[in-house]
Amino acid sequence: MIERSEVMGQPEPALADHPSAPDPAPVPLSAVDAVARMASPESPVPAEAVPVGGGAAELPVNGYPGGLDTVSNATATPGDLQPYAELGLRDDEYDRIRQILRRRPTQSELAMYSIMWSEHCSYKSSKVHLRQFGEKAPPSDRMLAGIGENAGVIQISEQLAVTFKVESHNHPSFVEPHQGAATGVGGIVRDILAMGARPVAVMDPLRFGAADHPDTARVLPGVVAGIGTYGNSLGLPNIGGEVVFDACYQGNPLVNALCLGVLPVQRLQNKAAAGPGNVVVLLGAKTGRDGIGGVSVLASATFDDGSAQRRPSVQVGDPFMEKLLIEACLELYDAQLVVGIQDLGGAGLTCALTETAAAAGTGMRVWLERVELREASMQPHEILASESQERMLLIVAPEKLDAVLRIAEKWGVPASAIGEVTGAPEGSGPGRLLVTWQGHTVVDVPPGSLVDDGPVYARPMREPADLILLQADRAETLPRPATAEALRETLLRMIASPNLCDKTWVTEQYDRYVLGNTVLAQPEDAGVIRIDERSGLGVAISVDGNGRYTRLDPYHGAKLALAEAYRNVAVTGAKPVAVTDCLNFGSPEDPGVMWQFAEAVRGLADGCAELGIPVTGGNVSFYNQTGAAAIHPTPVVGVLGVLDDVAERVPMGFARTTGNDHDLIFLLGE
Amino acid sequence: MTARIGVVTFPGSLDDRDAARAARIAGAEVVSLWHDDPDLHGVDAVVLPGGFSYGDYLRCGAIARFAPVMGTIAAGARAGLPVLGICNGFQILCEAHLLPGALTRNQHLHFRNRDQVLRIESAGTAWTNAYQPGQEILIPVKNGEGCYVADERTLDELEATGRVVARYLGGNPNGSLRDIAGISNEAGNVVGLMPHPEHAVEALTGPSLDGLGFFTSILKHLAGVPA
Amino acid sequence: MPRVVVDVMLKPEILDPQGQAVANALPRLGVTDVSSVRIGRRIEIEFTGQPDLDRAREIADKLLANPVIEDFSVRVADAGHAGESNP
Amino acid sequence: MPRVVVDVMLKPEILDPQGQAVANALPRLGVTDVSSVRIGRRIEIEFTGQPDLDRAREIADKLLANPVIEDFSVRVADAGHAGESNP
Ligand SMILES: Nc1ncnc2c1ncn2[C@@H]1O[C@H](COP(=O)(O)OP(=O)(O)O)[C@@H](O)[C@H]1O
Repeated sequence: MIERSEVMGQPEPALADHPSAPDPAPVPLSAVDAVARMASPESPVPAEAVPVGGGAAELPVNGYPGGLDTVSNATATPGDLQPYAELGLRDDEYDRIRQILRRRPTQSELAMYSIMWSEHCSYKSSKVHLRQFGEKAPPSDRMLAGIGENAGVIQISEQLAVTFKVESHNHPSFVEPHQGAATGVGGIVRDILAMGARPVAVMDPLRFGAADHPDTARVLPGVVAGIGTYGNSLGLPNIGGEVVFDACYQGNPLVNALCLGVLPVQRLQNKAAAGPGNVVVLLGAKTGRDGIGGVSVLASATFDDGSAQRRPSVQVGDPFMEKLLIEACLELYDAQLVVGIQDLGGAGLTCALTETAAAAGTGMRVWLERVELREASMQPHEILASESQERMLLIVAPEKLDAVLRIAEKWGVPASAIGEVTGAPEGSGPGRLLVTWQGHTVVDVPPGSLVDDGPVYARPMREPADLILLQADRAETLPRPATAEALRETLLRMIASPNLCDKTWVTEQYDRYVLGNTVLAQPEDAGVIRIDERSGLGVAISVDGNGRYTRLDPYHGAKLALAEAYRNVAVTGAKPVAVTDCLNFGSPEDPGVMWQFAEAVRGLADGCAELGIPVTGGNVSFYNQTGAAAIHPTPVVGVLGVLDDVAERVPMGFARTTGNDHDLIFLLGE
Repeated sequence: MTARIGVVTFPGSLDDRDAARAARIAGAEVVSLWHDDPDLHGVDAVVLPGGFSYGDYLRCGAIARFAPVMGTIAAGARAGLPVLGICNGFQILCEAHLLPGALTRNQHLHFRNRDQVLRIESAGTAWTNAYQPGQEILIPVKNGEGCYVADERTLDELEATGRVVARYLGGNPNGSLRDIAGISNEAGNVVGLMPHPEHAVEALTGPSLDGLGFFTSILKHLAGVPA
Repeated sequence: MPRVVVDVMLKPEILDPQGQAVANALPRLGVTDVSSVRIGRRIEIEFTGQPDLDRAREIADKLLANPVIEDFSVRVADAGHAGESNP
Repeated sequence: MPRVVVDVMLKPEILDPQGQAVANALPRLGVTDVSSVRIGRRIEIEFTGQPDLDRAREIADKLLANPVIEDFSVRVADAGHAGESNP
């Protein structure tokens, strides 16, 4: 008998926004509000008042709603109402799903489509623009993996390659700054790990509201402590980042995290679940009810009471487990025990199962009850949607399974074989993903339909009406300090401004020394990491962005961010070779925001073409807005460069010299 | 014969490779020791490296203390085996009662990473004999729970018997009582140190080369002791 | 002294890495009959006057617990309990 | 479920910077009648069989508390207390 009381019995206050929550994402009103809403003593409905789909005890497993919704049940009850709108799916999207399946989706399937077709996973509003990165990119023979993979991989010598990527964890970091930021670091680290690389450094471009706003006093220390705790505990040096204050980020702080990894070229991994008969292994932390806020609406009997049952989308990170996961995966790679691998991120098992299968064109058979759970009462759709951290999905040849489980055990990481790769039905076309739960089929879908056939929108775009006014207010018209005294005043004001002041309070909380390869870090313009101790081969990375420039002119603002990062890398003596980006914007449903986005992408793609370096990967974060007010469009750009010998790096400060042999100072450029 | 220095890896150890690198630069042969293996593989000295063993959950070092390898190390240490605990290693040594006192949350409640000046107070231990007494060195400190505490009597006794090995100068980074950065046991073979000498052994990656002395000290010490 | 105790525990569905690490370590101490360990905070608040439960509840809600991931409970301390040491 | 609670508090003579930070923040919330705040750990241990106080005391002594800086006390949980959420 399935114990359901934990799903239903404990009413949860409504959740605040989350990037992987169904979109259009509801945006929290204000800091205090969002938190207050979650804590509000008034909101929870008393347990008895929540209908539990009849007496839970007598309900047959395939009872619906509230019970287990199987494929046969879905076929038999085509007219049942489903909460697709609450899950963020549009009418036409829901119709598409029914066409694909030739029936209504089961609860589990509906959860999966709603997640995979969300903005966060499907890039449905950004796809048409992001294509330019590929189309305009200069040819690069260094790029071993690019956009579409977990992270771009760049070859830097005969034997070695590096991989890097920047990602956002903005909304969770507002709701729960410490854990939100911490799990942001955890997520990007697993992307890097999935490519076959050992993570070796992190960076953290951050944006907060006004420095003196009371809510900044809640968000900033929490975010910094979260990034510090997670990164420090993994043993990853933090080699740079940004701290920017602007009132536009008050209700929407930006927490972006970049990770750098290193791999021998032949250790490059991919996510394809190739080879029917191979075993699907879930490695890492047990699966719990983390971040399933959105889909918990499925547990409700009537959909309008769904909000009362939503669970918080907050995940708690366990950096210790992640550290063990890293070591276990690297040992598995080196022993050549892995056919394919994918990290579990925002969309949990749903994303990992469908993406690995779709990448290989194979099918998959999964026994969901084999997933190790933190709470036994979890329902299939919850298991499929769970965003529990510190997990990876492996595809393993059956004869290697024992060796894989042994290595997992050596590192104390739970591992279980949960499924099997299957072939195409009649040897033609892609296979199907078949998921059962205690003998009942709850999912039967073509995996590609979730991954590749999601909706794509060319959203309306319009230049914001106020842009002309903004641009007319030119810097040239501002009063200038005319006297020495006024100049002194201006200088003092600038030095005291939060955006220019010393960032040591933040950067001291990060370990910069661990691993012993940090050649340059804060307060340098770029971080430099030694990759090969013998040859001195290394890389330099800088991340930069300027929302105010981009607000005034998105095309040039994006180009400027790229140029700044490029310069910061170049001045260390490194040759810039690759770009990653995190595009933080407001709602794509706002034509003004969509225009900003399109212009920024065009600018970044053009800039990359002009500089001759490709975008290798990145991330889009939409819905960064409070009510109708969007943040400044904030593309954050990371540039990676190569140094043949890090001993030749050029640090930022003037060199100390002895005697009269002083350095000369030049100003280059106009 | 080159000295063999064992570096223990616990789940969650982070600075183990750095400790190994430093020992190697000093001229030692490095042997990796594993938390789950009680065998010390005939090493002449042991380094317990920095990191977050077992996530540093509960209390730093509290769980690591019960690792099988610690049983052997504790017995060895009592019989004179040189042991250096750095940061998390220091915490483990205190939890294992091989050193007195405890390391608690930094008084300012933050993790702090900075380059720190130390004064070597005792050059009489197995791990500090390459320094001059009173010598000032610059090495990184980085911890969240590095505030050394012990009762007054213990502190007085440590001072009186020359067992305060190093002290913070120019600002105490964590609130440690009497600015204590490192201590030793009575025999001087077991040393615990909060800052990280292994991160100051190469000009390219550290603030100085001042950390190397801890590793050359142990080689000197072992060379002087007939095997 | 009038004293209020606030117990703050992670909500049951939230991962508790600390508790898990301790539970995993117990077999090493020869303890095999423990099925779960959860670790939270115990906070003792001493008032200058009468212990004020409402006040304590407000402090807990605003400062001591994060309601997104934690539950708390508030009560007046059993006399003498807190000082009680147990070797 | 049989459950034992172990409360671990810093010894009175050991400085508690976290508690102090909370105490210092209280006046900003308008709370002026608190004289001290101490923050410790509350550990809930669930046994597979009968809650075993001696066993719990042994675990606390060896692992959960550091006798150099901490005191602890052990008791069987008030029924239903742990799950109790507030508000
Ligand atoms: N969040 C952060 N994490 C890590 N390093 C940071 C962070 N914010 C700023 N830094 C680092 O601090 C230094 C100074 O930053 P900043 O004042 O923004 O310099 P700049 O204006 O030259 O970019 C740089 O090395 C930068 O990388």
